[in-house]
Amino acid sequence: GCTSNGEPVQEKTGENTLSGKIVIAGSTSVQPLSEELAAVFMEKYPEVAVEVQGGGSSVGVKSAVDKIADIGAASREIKESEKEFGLTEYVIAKDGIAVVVNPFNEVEDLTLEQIKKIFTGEITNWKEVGGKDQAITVVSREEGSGTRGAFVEITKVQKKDAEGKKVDKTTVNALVQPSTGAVKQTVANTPAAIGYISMGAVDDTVKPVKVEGVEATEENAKAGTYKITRPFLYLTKGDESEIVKAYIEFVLNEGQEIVKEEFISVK
Amino acid sequence: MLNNTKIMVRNLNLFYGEFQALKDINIDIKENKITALIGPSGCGKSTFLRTLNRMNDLIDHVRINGQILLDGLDIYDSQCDLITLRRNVGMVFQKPNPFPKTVYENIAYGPKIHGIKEKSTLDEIVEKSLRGAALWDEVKDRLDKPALGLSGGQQQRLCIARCLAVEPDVILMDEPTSALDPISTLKIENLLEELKKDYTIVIVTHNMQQAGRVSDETAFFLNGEIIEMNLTDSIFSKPKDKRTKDYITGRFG
Amino acid sequence: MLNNTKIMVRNLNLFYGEFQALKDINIDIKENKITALIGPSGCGKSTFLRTLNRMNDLIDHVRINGQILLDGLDIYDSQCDLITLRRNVGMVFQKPNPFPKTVYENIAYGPKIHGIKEKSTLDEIVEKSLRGAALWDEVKDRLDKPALGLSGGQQQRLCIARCLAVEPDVILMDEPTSALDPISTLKIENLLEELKKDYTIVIVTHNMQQAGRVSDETAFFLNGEIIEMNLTDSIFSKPKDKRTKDYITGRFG
Amino acid sequence: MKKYEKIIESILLICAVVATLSVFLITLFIFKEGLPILKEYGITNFLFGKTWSPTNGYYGAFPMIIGSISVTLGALIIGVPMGITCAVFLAEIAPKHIVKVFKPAIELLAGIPSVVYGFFGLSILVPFIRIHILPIVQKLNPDAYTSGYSILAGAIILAVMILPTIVNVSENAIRSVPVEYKQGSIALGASHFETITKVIIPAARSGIIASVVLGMGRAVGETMAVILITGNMPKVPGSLLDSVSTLTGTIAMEMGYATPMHQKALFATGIILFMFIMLLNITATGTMKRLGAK
Amino acid sequence: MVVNTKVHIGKIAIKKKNLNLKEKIAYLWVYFAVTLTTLILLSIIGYVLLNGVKHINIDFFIKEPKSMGRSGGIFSIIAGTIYLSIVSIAIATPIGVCAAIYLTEYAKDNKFVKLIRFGIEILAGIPSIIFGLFGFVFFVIFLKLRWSILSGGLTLALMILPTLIRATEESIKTVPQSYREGSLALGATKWETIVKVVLPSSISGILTGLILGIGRAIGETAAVMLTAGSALGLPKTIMDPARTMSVHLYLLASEGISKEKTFATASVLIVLVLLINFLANMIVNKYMKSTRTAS
Ligand SMILES: Nc1ncnc2c1ncn2[C@@H]1O[C@H](COP(=O)(O)OP(=O)(O)OP(=O)(O)O)[C@@H](O)[C@H]1O
Ligand SMILES: Nc1ncnc2c1ncn2[C@@H]1O[C@H](COP(=O)(O)OP(=O)(O)OP(=O)(O)O)[C@@H](O)[C@H]1O
Ligand SMILES: [Mg+2]
Ligand SMILES: [Mg+2]
Ligand SMILES: O=P([O-])([O-])[O-]
Repeated sequence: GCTSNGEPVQEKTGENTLSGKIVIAGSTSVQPLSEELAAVFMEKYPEVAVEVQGGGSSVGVKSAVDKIADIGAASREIKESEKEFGLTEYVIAKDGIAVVVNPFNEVEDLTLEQIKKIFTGEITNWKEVGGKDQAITVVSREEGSGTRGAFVEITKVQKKDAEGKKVDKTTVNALVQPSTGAVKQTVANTPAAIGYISMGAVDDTVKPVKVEGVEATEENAKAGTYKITRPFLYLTKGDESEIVKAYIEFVLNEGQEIVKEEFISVK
Repeated sequence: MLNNTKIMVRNLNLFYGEFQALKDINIDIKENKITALIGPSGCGKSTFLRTLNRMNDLIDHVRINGQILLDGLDIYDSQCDLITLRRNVGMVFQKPNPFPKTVYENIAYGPKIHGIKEKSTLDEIVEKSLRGAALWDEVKDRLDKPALGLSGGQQQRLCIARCLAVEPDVILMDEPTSALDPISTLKIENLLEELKKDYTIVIVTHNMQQAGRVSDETAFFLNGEIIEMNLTDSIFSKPKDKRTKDYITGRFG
Repeated sequence: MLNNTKIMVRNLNLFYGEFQALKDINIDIKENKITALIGPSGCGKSTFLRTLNRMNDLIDHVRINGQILLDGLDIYDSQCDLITLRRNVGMVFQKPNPFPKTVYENIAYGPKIHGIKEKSTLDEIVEKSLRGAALWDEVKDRLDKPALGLSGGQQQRLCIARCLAVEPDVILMDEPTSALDPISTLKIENLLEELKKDYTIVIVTHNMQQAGRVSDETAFFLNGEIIEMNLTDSIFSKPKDKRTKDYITGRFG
Repeated sequence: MKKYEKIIESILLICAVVATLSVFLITLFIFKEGLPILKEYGITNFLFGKTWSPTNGYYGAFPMIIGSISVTLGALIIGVPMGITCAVFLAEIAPKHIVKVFKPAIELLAGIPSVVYGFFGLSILVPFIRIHILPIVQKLNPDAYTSGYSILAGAIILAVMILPTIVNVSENAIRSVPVEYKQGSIALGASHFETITKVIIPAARSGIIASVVLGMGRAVGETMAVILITGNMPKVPGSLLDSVSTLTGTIAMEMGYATPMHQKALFATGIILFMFIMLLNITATGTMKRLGAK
Repeated sequence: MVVNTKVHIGKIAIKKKNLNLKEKIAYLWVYFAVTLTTLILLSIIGYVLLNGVKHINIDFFIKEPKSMGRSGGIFSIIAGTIYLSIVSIAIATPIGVCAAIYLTEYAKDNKFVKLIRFGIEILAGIPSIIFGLFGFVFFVIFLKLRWSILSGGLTLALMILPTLIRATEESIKTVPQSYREGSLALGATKWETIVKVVLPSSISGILTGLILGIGRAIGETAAVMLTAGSALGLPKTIMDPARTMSVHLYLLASEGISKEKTFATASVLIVLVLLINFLANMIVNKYMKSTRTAS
């Protein structure tokens, strides 16, 4: 759910008077968006430096909690276990997760069930889903990735076991790559590969497949017909400094124009 | 005993780069005799000795011309097989240089290299060689101990035994007793006496008395030349060249 | 010229670990004289010399007892300042050891250490010291060249100059000419003659003739003991102890 | 004595102590953070558990231990014979002018940052294995399959990385063999080759072993290059063409993802790595001393 | 005395023997291995440089990276690399040199000193990821230095300490004892002797150690990423995060952001290492010469 409870900063601090540094760390899916937002923001306030770095969603949570970054970025919702840290969440965008294959792969369309079976290792050959007779190279994200968390939940790769504990059933035969970019590159370079990445990161080096017949586009995601979506979050803890407030305020308002270009805006 | 010439050296010149270390050497080395090379330090004794088994080949920038005939065959001929040559012309170095292996392995090294594999044959050779070098009794109980644990004199005899084990015809010795105490020296001198029955021996020595005691013939080197060569008795009692006399009587060097 | 005692050594014993290198040494070193220490190798000459400016403190496991009084003050007293002591008792080593700096810097090193900063004063000291060591004329045009480029004899005199630059009272010299050619040696011996006007000098030498030529008094060491000490003339002409005589006449050592 | 001498000595001492203290601090930290999970989860479960799935609460480090060992072993199998051969070539066979060119080249190889090797492996080796090696293997075993991210790729790249260490240290060891040994052997009629294999290499063996151990340390410790090319699959591999994840790679990739338990598990992985390196170092110095004493 | 009885000797057949098969194979292997090594070296460097150099121009050096490095140059990354190297060297040098001086000039051979040496030896063997782990938890989080040049610098300083200490120790040990005696005999204190005579004579060894340290700092990836972060911005203060060239290369390569920039960055990195090697060799050579004239 959307829990944007941060108090909108009303009075605009005078233009160009802002100065200082903001460090944003976390999700590698949010990273490209943050970079762009930061670039525009810094143009507006030349005295401000916004430093963006990756790591993964859990790094985002952790760095916000430990206050080693001013803003943590996550590409999934906050887990129950993370709620206790008392983080302030801002949903800055929504993003679909595209299931991507190598451009040479002739498979166009997969059902959620097929995707689940591929990623849990029940289907291991492309011919079982209408492709060539070729073993599937599953590419997954590392433990703790927001994209992975959202993906396994939506595709039911993650199940509840007997005790009601959620268990990630991703096949152990998956290559693991530590960022959205790395998954994309691996899929782009490996003919039989399948992986999942932020929709905003999709380019022509990889081919997104239709899920349940629905193309992986922002419109479809926004309309809710494309099923695999998740929020992008900014996380802060405790009192925010002036510039952090200003930045978040910027992202939630003007920034949404930029969000729209590749992702789904929250306005 | 025959008085054959074993090694015949003709017009031998050797250069280290630009420096001429041997100048027109002519000498005959007799079979089953001990030939001593004497002369002041730096006169070329070691250099000459090393030409006889082509150990100088290991040094860069060495240029050699002239002839060395071993049993009538030119050892500097391109057809000459170095391995066979060095097997036939053994060498014992100034500083004892056993390998860091056991006593047994040291002696067996050469025969093994030359293709002998049976343990029993090797055992035989080891014993025979060590007896030949008068070392058997001292080391027979420690054949499997490291050779580096032997005393200096024992190490030197070990090196002689190692040399005997490949059954050479000629043994070259470069100041083999300079690192040894008098008792070890005596043992080795006695040994030489025995060995010359079967081998042709060339020995470099700084020690005039030693040359006098052990050798049959003596060559006196000076500045890369052979000044005089003769029967040892003659050269010590009535040297023909003044420089020889001066050297022998300790006037210089 | 006065015949004062500059250094008085009483009941000095020195141990390297368990080994006693100096045994109950008693000796008076006279002001403005040259005292020579002679004796066979390993007898303790260098060791004794180094006790006089406490250079032995640098060696581990050295134990010293007894007294050494310099101008009546015990240099092994805990109150004694090592720095001042070494400044007052300079040392010239057997092998010339100039620093890898320029000639000028070598000489100026000591004075700078002791707080002299003005360039002009330093210049003066450098010139005076080099003149004192009879080296000025040879190096005055190359003061800014590396000292390591000087010849052995020049280096040795440089070290003497370096020592003079801190204006010590006593100069200790450990075989200062053993690495030098005869001409350099002569220069330094002449220099000693000059220096003794202003300094008290203790010199270790292997060279009997040298001791005879330059020194006023001579002490003969043997196995860590002083066998005999006397005016140089007396000790060379009529040694009292048989061992001194044997040594001086070359019977042993 | 001037007063400040004592103070200076204490400052110097403090500096020396700082260097050592940092070791203890590092050790302390790693053990403090990592030991609890080893206790809680059980050392054997941790060391021999075959499932590494921290979000599910499985902390079996066995696949990574095997992963690290397999790429390291592979690197040694390729790198050691090559390295020792090059060392022998440099010290014994090559003429001077070749040594002058070849040696700096090897040193350069040592200086190149490991990511460059990783990048090379990723863009050349991984596709090469998939496209060219796999078909060959498939002729023998039709079921064989690889994405190219594999032990083989990791081993080859690590082999190149440890090559300079092995060459340099071994070469020094070979060069320091007394020339008397060589002469002794040659004079007995041994060929150069026999002299090298029977006398020189045995005499230099402690140095050669040291070079191997040092190289091994470097291979075990390498992180980023390995992440790029081994596929990071936390599974016990069945063949050389399988992907693996390594101890170092896992730490680097998952370090940020820290539920407290997960983070502790990574520190525990650090402990294993640490012990592994210690063991290596101790064996190395041990063998060197033992062989050196002989 | 028993003497072997050896009858005979005919003529020795000293005819040239051919290498036997085993030796032929062995030499073949040697040349194969050496050629292969050379080829590997050439192919790695050649591959990177051939693909990279053409994308390097002035802009690449002076422009800031844009959109995660996809376009623009690597100015802030070069700056970050230099900044981080300087900071780590600035931290490590005084400690390392002082520790080395203590160990060579002051330390007695007791248990305590053995412990120090043991510690330094261990430090040299610890894999870099452990330093990263430690740096992240200790400097970044515990000391609240966050991802910064300071955190990275401290971590790298620890990593290069052993190299530096060893290089310094080695070169101090080569200073002849006679220099020290000469100085002490003039009434210099120990410290004066060290500063004025010992250190100047061993300066090139220390420099070589430093350069090797810089090389290691530049080449390190994992530990730097965990401690100095990977932000692309131009670092201004020591508390700013920074991205070094190795980290940049890793991220470009792993995320396939831009082949061109990846090759270009890798090329710059290799050339830099070449330069560093060259510099180190130059110093070593100069050093050898100066000791030669000294003896
Ligand atoms: N490898 C070499 N390169 C250049 N010159 C050499 C070499 N070996 C020896 N020489 C020179 O050749 C001359 C003869 O040397 P050689 O070793 O034969 O003398 P030697 O008679 O054995 O002296 P010694 O009795 O001191 O052993 C000497 O002037 C020596 O300096
Ligand atoms: N640092 C040391 N540790 C142990 N023993 C030493 C040390 N220095 C010298 N000695 C021993 O002390 C004895 C005296 O040595 P010293 O150097 O004083 O002799 P010396 O008379 O100067 O001999 P030389 O004329 O050969 O220089 C010798 O037996 C020597 O072996
Ligand atoms: Mg000789
Ligand atoms: Mg002496
Ligand atoms: O990098 P993530 O967005 O998958 O956490």
